Amino acid sequence: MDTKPTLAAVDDAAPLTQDELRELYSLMAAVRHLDTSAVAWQRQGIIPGYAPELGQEAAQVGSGYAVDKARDFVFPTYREMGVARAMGVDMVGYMSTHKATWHGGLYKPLESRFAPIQAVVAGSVLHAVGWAHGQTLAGLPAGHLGVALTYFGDGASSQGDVHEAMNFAAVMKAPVVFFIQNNGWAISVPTERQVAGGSVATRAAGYGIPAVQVDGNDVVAVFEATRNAFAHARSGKGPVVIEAMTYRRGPHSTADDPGRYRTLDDERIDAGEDPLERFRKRLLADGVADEAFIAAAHEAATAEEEAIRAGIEALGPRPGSEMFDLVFQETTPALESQAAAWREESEHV
Amino acid sequence: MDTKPTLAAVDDAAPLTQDELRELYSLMAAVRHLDTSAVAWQRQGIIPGYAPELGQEAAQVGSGYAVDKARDFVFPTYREMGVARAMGVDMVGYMSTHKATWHGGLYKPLESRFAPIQAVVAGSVLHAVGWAHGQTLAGLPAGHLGVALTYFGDGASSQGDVHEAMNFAAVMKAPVVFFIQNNGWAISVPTERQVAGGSVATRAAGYGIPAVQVDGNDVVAVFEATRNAFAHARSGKGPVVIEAMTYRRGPHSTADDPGRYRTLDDERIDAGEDPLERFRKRLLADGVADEAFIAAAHEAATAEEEAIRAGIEALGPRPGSEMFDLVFQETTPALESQAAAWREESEHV
Amino acid sequence: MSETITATRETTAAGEAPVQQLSMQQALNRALDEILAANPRTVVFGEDCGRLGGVFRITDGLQAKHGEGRVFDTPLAESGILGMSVGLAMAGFHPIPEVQFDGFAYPAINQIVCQIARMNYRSRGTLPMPITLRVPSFGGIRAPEHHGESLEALFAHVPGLKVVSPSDPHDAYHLLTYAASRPDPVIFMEPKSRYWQKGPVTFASETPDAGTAYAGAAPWAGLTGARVVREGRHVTLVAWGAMVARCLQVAELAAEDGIDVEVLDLRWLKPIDAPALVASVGKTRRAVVVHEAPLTSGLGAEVAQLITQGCFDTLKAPVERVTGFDVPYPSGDLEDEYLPNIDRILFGIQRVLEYRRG
Amino acid sequence: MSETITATRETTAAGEAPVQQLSMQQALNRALDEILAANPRTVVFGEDCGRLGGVFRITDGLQAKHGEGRVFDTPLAESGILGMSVGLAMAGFHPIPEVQFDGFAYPAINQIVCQIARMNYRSRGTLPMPITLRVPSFGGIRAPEHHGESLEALFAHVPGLKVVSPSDPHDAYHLLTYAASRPDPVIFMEPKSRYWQKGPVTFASETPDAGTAYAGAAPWAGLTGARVVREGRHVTLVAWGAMVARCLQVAELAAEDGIDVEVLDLRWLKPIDAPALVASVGKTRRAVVVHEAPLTSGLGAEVAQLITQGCFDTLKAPVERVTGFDVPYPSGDLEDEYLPNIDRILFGIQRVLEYRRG
Ligand SMILES: Cc1ncc(C[n+]2csc(CCOP(=O)(O)OP(=O)(O)O)c2C)c(N)n1
Ligand SMILES: Cc1ncc(C[n+]2csc(CCOP(=O)(O)OP(=O)(O)O)c2C)c(N)n1
Ligand SMILES: [Mg+2]
Ligand SMILES: [Mg+2]
Repeated sequence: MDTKPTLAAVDDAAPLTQDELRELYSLMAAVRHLDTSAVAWQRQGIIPGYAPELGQEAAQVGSGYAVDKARDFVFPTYREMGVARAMGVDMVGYMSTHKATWHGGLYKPLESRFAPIQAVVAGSVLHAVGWAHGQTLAGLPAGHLGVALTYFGDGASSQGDVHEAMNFAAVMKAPVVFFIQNNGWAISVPTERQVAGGSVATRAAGYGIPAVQVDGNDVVAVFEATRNAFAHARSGKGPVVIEAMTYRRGPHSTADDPGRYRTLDDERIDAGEDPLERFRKRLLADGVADEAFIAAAHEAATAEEEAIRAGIEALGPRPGSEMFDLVFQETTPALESQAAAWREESEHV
Repeated sequence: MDTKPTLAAVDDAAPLTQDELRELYSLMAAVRHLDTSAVAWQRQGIIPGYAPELGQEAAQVGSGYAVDKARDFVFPTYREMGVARAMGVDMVGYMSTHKATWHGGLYKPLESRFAPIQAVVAGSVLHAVGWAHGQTLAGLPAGHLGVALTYFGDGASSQGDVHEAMNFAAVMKAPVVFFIQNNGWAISVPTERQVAGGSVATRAAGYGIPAVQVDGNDVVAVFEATRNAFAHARSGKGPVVIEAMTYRRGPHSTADDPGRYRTLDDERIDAGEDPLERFRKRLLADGVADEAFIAAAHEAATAEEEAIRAGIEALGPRPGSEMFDLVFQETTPALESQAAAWREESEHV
Repeated sequence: MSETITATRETTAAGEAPVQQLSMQQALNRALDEILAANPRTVVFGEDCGRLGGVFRITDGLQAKHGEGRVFDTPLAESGILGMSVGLAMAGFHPIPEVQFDGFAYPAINQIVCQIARMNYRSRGTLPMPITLRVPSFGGIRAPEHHGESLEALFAHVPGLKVVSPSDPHDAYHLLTYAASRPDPVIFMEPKSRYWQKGPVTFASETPDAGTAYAGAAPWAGLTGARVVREGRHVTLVAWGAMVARCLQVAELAAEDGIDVEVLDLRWLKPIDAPALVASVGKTRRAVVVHEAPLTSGLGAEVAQLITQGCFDTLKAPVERVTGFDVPYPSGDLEDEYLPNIDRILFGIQRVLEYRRG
Repeated sequence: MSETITATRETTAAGEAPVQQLSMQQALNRALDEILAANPRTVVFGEDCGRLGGVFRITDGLQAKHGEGRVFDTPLAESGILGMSVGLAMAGFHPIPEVQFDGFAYPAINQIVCQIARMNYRSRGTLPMPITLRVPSFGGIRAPEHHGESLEALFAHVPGLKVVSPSDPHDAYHLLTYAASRPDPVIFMEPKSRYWQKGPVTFASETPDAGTAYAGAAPWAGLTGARVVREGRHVTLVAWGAMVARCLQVAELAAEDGIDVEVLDLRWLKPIDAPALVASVGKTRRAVVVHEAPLTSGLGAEVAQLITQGCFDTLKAPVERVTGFDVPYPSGDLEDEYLPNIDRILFGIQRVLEYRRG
């Protein structure tokens, strides 16, 4: 009853190459630029709202980088822009959600291996379990299973669905990686008033699920933890819980005012070192990158951000007819007649 | 992260007196007779259905006996007849539910300190947390807090509400005792396909909640575990989880056919010794009771069962007007007019 | 859109296709068996669905026959069952989950409303949700609390869901087969009080192709609409689920008094077959809607409004509703007081027949 | 039962009692402040309700003033919040929980429907549930998915619940105060798009006694019924929440064309003030119901049927419904296409005015 479940040995524990390390930096830089710009876009009226992931770049890029897009599938919340970018999701399609163009985003989830953006806290954690159990049912041999990677926050961990998901996954030995970004806050509620026991990872043992708590601001550590978890799940040994300890350096969303519940001093102390800056120093210290590379990475990130902004600005509203056409695969007479009435009455407008 | 939360020392650890031990036996005998008779009543058409608690007498009587009716409150499921009896709930009122007289029972929950019978699996676990937090809010000094005792099964432990309840209770340090009767089955599903990790008690550590797993067929052990848990919660130290390991010796309900999912051999092996018989032997061996006492206890139990059956047989249906009158504290014109229509149309019948 | 099959169903079809007397439980069990055999992407699961075969035995024997991968027990958590269904559908499966009883669909409402009903829309049609959720529904069996609920008004209000309820074994077999072959989520409400009643089920001579089903090849014809189960001239009773049988009883009694009652089994509670309602009431000029659910904001209001909208000029009386009351579903002893009974339905008919403009 | 207060509300009441211009957010905040001060058994809680004062600032400053025991943050779990409310009510408290947004009430539906709505009944009146559940509701603010839902039809169908929605600051203040003083559960649906609009709030000269409220002492008079917000002769618009303001705009425009529109704010969505509906439409002989929720099985069907039932002889046209469509609430860009807009309401009016029996 007290033996802690442990992760299986990792098949492929090769260290990241220098190219890969530099790529991780470039991804983090791209995410940082897009993220901070998106906040500016909101202030400029380009988009109505945005949920920044400032400070979570290492957790998001490091985990997203471990995904095998040929067979895995990712279930994000509303804050996984960095994961999307690391996986190569079309970022205009991704950001279109925040322009209020389409709930869930305009990118293609099946091709991207990245499920539609999920606004219900803990809403998609169970989907990951179902998808993962589907991999088992499909009869792929152990070692070749597709793995579901589901993201959620410290706040989300309070939802009943997360418990049901962990229990289902463990009972069914489903190949799922539960990836918690413990960023210290759920809007205004700090982790200590949210997560009894202090850690989501600790809960995993109760289900017999191996868990790791990882420094979420260390992109390499996050990558390695995620890669190990994937190897475990892929080999048919069941789910893994990863809790990446990080910090939400920005507001909950552009509508939030963190000054009401934490001071700038708190933020400085609790946030720790900026994960991007930290990785930069490390790459320079290890001789993996030089200042020129860093400068080029930021220049590329700026260019990328500008292209995405242009895409977003150019994005018109979707035709209203999609409201009706996309409800079902097979529409109904009742819905068709509502669509007809809508067409008729909006022509007069 | 790995230190197991522990129970506070118990204030009042006096062993049970011989009188008390004999009372426990009498209670268990009464419960056994009523329970097995209720199954017979169903076969005889006296009641439409019943969920027997055969084999769970020790878990139920031992825990119910620890309740302080002056200040505690109990939140049962549909299977806590033994707890009700141990607490002195009016048993005709209790059994009336199974006669289909009134959902929740005809006894008085506030006076009985026993909430209405709950048919939703895990439905009332959160109620216990709210009620317990109310004790804290009422400002009673530690050591004098009323404690909520909530019962649920191994199956119920899979519900999201149980997780939310444990987390809320731990965050709020609410005086709740979560009492799980792990009877091996949720209808046809055995614990090993239900409870990942194998034990509900193990999960408590993840919330920083102290937990004990107790031999649920040993009435004294159950009583002591419950008394200790009450002392902990009452002193303001927060919730406790007790998992009483027992066995559902009968069918899930009178509508169930266990032969479809377990063999009689399985039952014999898994059930272990009958808790009533086991306690009888112990009392005799310890010289606490003699055969005469045992015989008298069973005679009294038979008489009691007969009186309850007479009460149940005499119980007429409730007047239909109660359907309308008990919906609200303050009825509404719309409902009054429905009641009027009902009266008019049912007079013609 | 609607199909006219009167009480003589057996004789109508007997010439063309095999007919068997089955209970609704048997018809549903057989449909699931055939669905599992025909479509390797289907999976059947829920609480006690596997080994036990379901508390109502609807999935009896299916695990033994199709294996533990295709038919399985889940832990006891309805949100888990439905949330898992979403993920299975995203992985290309066709889940046929069960919620053990109507009242235990509530813990899953979040997953049903926010996820199952919206994933196709949210994903712009790229992640369809071919999920058929079976819910043993409605009352009448003297069961414990929360075992006699009618959730059709809730489900019918949710964009993205389709909702159907069969009233006899034939429809149970065909509607389930049909629902499970479609690419959209369907809430399949089984009238549990009718599980053990036998009736003729006409089978297709050959297995129909899923693609042609919507187009209307017999015996799939008319599966998407309401069904006139008894023709009549004076008043239309509209009902679904277990209330259809009760309305047929009422019609027999009314006939003794010379009142010729038409009974329309709505079958699809979303989308509602408005043309069938208008066709029937356009003829009878009077309508009574009967359902078990509470009156206020029940589906009867929608049905009544669709009738009024379509037959305003010809209606002789406002549509009557004979329904459960706005009270929690009561315990067995009061069940008959709560449910629309023959007398209350007859009173409803009387009111529309005797209505005179003031 | 219904109260006739036209747009001249300020002047009517100005002579007797103090009037202040407040936004609905301010009015609600003030009501909660006074409720907490007056009744030591009340507790206010939910996600971000304490320190932050709620994402809409409805509970702003209340924790600082009334303490962390009376006003507190919960973990992020709606079923937990509502389940906890049941237990607090059983312990004698008067919980005023908040669900952060309409769409996040779904995870709590099980506790709301099976527990809050039934505990009084189940316990035979011995465990009342004086719970006022505040739900920021409806759309119109270009918010993310699940932040623009209209759940009134679902709530109104549940026996044991009362449901109310204010349309202006005055009603917001008084209806919340009223709801929180009652012994039964009330779902309090706040039209979030109206939080920041100011309007006159007339306060009582002295704090009314809770017991007299139901009996009707001013300014509590008429709180239990609908309210005519604009009198008219040609057609009645029935609405609630944010749609009331839109209907008033429509009425202004229609007046330019000589059409005299009456606007009825339903306020109570359960129980519905049927006499007020019948009184208004009995006069105008035409009605259009307007709501944001999807059409099918929406509360508009119930309202329409109550009107038809009560005014069958005098109605000149079938009741029209101008509502959201049977589609998931769309993203901001399409919100104006989804919500009933001025034109669509005017078309609805035109249809009932131009209706001729065929
Ligand atoms: C079911 C549900 N309840 C409430 C909300 C409102 N809400 C959105 S985000 C949030 C906080 C989430 O915190 P956490 O899970 O820690 O994720 P983070 O925002 O920190 O990334 C809340 C309460 C929601 N979206 N869904
Ligand atoms: C929410 C909910 N889902 C399903 C059911 C149907 N049901 C009643 S009892 C039961 C099994 C419960 O098992 P457990 O919690 O172990 O308690 P036990 O019956 O063994 O005492 C089920 C599935 C229910 N009552 N409530
Ligand atoms: Mg967080
Ligand atoms: Mg059990």
